[in-house]
Amino acid sequence: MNRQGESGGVVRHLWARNLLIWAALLALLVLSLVAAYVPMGRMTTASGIIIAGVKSTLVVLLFMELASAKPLIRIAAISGLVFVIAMFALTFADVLARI
Amino acid sequence: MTDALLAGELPLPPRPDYLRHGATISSWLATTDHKRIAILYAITITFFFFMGGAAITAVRLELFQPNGWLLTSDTYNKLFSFHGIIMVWFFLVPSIPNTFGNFLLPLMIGAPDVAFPRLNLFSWYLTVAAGAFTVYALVAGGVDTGWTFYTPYSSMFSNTHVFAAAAGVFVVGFASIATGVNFITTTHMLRAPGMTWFRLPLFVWAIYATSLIMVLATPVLAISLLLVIAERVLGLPIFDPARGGDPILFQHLFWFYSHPAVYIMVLPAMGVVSEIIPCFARRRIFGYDFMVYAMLAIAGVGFFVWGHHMFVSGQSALASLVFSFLSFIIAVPSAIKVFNWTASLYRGQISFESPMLYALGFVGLFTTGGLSGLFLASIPVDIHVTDTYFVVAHFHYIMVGGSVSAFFAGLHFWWPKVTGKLYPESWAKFAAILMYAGFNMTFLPQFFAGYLGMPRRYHTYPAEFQIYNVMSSAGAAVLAIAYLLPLGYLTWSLFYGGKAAKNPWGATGLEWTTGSPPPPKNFDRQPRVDRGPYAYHAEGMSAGTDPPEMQNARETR
Amino acid sequence: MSDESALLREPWLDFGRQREAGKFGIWVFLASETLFFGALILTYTVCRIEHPDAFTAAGRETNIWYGTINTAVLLTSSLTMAMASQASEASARLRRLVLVCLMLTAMLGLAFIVIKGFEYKEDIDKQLVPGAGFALSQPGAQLFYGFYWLVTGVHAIHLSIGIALVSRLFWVLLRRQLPAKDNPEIEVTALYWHLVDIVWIFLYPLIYLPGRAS
Amino acid sequence: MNSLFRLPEASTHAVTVDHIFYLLLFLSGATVVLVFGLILLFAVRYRRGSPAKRGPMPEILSREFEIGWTVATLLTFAFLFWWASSADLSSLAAPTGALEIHVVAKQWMWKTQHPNGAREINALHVPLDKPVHLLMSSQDVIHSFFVPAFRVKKDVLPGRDTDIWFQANKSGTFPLLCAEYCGTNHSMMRGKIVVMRQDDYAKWLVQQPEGDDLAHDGARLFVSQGCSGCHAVSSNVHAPRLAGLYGRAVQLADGRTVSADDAYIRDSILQPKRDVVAGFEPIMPSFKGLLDDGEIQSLTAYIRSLREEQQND
Repeated sequence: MNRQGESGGVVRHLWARNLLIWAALLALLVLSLVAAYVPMGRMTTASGIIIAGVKSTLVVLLFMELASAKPLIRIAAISGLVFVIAMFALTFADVLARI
Repeated sequence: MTDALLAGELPLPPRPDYLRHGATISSWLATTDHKRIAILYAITITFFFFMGGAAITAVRLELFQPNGWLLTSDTYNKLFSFHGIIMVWFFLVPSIPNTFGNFLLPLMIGAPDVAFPRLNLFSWYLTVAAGAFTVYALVAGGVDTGWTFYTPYSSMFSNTHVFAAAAGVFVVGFASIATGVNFITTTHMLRAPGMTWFRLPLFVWAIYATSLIMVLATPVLAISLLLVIAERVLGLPIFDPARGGDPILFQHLFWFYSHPAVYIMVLPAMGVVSEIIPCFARRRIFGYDFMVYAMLAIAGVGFFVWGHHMFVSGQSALASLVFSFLSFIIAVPSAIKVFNWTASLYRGQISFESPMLYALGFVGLFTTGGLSGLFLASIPVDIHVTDTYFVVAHFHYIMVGGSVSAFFAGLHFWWPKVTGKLYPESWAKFAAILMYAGFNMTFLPQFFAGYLGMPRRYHTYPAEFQIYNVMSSAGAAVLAIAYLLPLGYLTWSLFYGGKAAKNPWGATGLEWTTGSPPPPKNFDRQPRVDRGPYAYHAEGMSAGTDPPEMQNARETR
Repeated sequence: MSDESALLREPWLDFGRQREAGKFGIWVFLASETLFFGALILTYTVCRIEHPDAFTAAGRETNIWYGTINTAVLLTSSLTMAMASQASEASARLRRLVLVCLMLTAMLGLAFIVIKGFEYKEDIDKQLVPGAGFALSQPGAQLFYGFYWLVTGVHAIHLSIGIALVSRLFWVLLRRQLPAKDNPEIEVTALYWHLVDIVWIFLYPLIYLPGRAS
Repeated sequence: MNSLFRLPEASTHAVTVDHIFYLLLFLSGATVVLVFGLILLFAVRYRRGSPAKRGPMPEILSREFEIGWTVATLLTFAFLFWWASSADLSSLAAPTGALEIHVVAKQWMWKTQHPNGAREINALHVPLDKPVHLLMSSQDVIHSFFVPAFRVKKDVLPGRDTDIWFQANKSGTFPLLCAEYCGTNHSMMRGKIVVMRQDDYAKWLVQQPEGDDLAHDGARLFVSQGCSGCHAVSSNVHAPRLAGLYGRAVQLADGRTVSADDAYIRDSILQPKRDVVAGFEPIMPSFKGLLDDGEIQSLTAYIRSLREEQQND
């Protein structure tokens, strides 16, 4: 078994894959920076949040390898998100309906 | 780990049980054995229980007279705040999960320990450190915000030791999260071969559901207290109305934790009772799967009902409607559980040892408390009785009548397993009956006082409520005796009690198949499970009449 | 096999199972952290709904360059952390790569903290600390900075814990006290690190981007 | 004054609340009897060693049985929710023409002020059979306005107005209590509500020392705080006119329409950039910190009085 060559190939593959993700993340960062200066009313704020959502999805799925994780781990990961959404929704039922 | 590896294959010579396996101080304080950590917790929470109890004794004495004959208002306010903070976070939340949960969860699923033993010990140290903060707050002069820490009073107006108390609760929250992570992982990863999800005892399900709440709700408590601390100590404006802050937001964050926290306190109690009733009725639990779904439903929906604490707070009418509806919904699974416990008695072979008396007491008090919850879920009635003694009575029925009764039920049920000793049964029966009577004497009058309009947290009160307060204080004296009795006879049993057999109650469950007390690694051989829980009789039959040894056929192989 | 037995801990009998449990445990903890930061962001959101103009005006006062550079620094540290974690899984021959990536991660984390320190200095000079003499007059602007100081502080504490964990891991692996191959501590630390990164990804548009477009 | 088991039903609302309360009491009582009765019955009949029949479980005790009582409880609770909530919704908004009284809470007293300016401390006189609308705010921490005999309670918040209304239907004196813990003397923050016949109330009102009329207070503030510099009819600044504003729908610059009520006026004074009226520039400065709650109430009362002048014109 050609160990030297094999591990070299592995390293190249790892760098290629992760550098690509990293480049995408930085591109999204620049995009959100630019979008923040474009006056679009409420869409300006929304664009920042949406891009942050896309970036963190990339990190979660690829860097944190949730895309290839077992269902149990995925459930654990999603459960936090579900209850955050519930917390926001029910608090908004008060705050947005108060006025 | 070589020990553990071998234990799966070879029978080992008899070894000392976990209590005699090392007797030095450090063998206790540096232990990673879940059973020893459970004992450490038990000692800690007993200490806090009597501390919180002492505070409320002074309060009840004060309330004999309507005009404040004993204490100043400030002292009174500090005492009830201390009582609440200690009892909620340092007794009720850790009580059943961290003592019985810690002790029994690995035993019941046939594991040698919890998934992260060192984290388990760390969590106990956090609890002790947090308790030190909170007790410091008392010794240094007290805190007078009530256990709810409402802003802007706590963050801007109170000039007591809010920081120390809030920091203590903040830290104990992390202990709670650590325990929750540990138990969830243990339940998922360490079940013995054959122990499928629907063969788990209901106590394990209860601890699992509780752990979910601990993990997902406690961080929000941490944030709400962190914000209070930031505003108070660092001067960062968050809730300050003068600078545009919103004091109601604190209540949303606080109750997002503190309502589910009620289920942290009561779900484990339901688990304990679900173990005890089948054992003494010699019946399979009625509707096992419904019991499981009911617990998961309570844990899940429990997150969405917090706003029923805020019907008069000035939250929007829409929010009140949504929360009212969800609060009625969550009463359904609780009702299912009460019906199922009752139905489990049908065609049983019921005997009335002390654990069963406590457990039946739980069902009665929980039913009463739960029904009074319906009044609080319906908006117009809640508006009248919220922040009165009606609410005080309601949550004491759930938490003290429910959780503490179940704690004592579990204590008597598993005492022989934990210590290897038998306690004097007639004393235990007497204490159980006294506790039930004393409890009702204390808290039933408070429903009346509350409906008639006596607000909670009142140092002095209109004279027409005196009769109810005298009744309540007299009942509290009875209750205090009932709580002190077990401390006496259980301590006595440690030294003079008879030796307990492996399975003194003839109960099913893996914890009864190992020694009393269990060996350090719980089982000498890896248990294997081939049937569901509560197999006291054949499926479709009613109570078994076999002797206990036959019924408990889940021996290790 | 010798690697695995060096990494096996009580009460586990099987290394694969132990590793899975560690990974599952940290994910459960991360779910808890999600609620922690979720509650902070909810606080921000409610205050912003109640004071939209004050928040955009206050957001404009933050230094977008420090913020953007720091975001890039953290994203890069996530890259090196992911590399370390994946390399430790891939092959026992990549120990050196694991070590280098761990060191880079810790240094990028430190760089973030240093840059943050400069930013704090500037904020203090611009009188953006809530209280007497606060620079902005709109009611509600103080709330923004109350949130700003608190949340960046809490994030910095999380990051410091991360740096400590990564440095310790680096040290332990460097001295060969534990093998790098399949070491679950690397994976678990990496997951925590990424979460701290994700928190910052969300803080970036909330803190630095409001009010740029007007 | 209260009998031992009954609280007077001294408002129209109290009657509604008690109906729901008694129904709940009946249902709970029935459930308690059922559960406790069954437990006792089983405990006696199936005590260990009793001769009662055991053997195979009867067919009826099956899954259908379980689903049956689940559905039954669900339907009962749905009914209770519907009834209680509709009662709540129907009493949400104060009827028009209600007597408006301002309440300011502070540690540890209640200050009330009648429309003609008469002030009271820890007491409130109200007429019988006439709706009374309370506009409340706090100067420090959260308090809660609680009148058990009326079955009403509402938190009183700093920095925000809350309101409740009631219509007393029994004359007499009833306790007023603070129900939200507010510090040292929380339990001393008590007062009384005196319900009088309408003509007695009118007589009582004129006998009060000539208090400053809220609206007159407000008119003075309107000038002294500089509001009139822009909002007066004669001003050269392009600012919205306030006459006839109160209660009207207002078009905002961002397209929303809001109703000009107390909360809107308060917000416009404290956070003028939040709801900018269509057609105007956001030039008004905030008065946050310059006006206390009492002064804002006075200004609001003044603006409300401009509506009445408009109607008279």
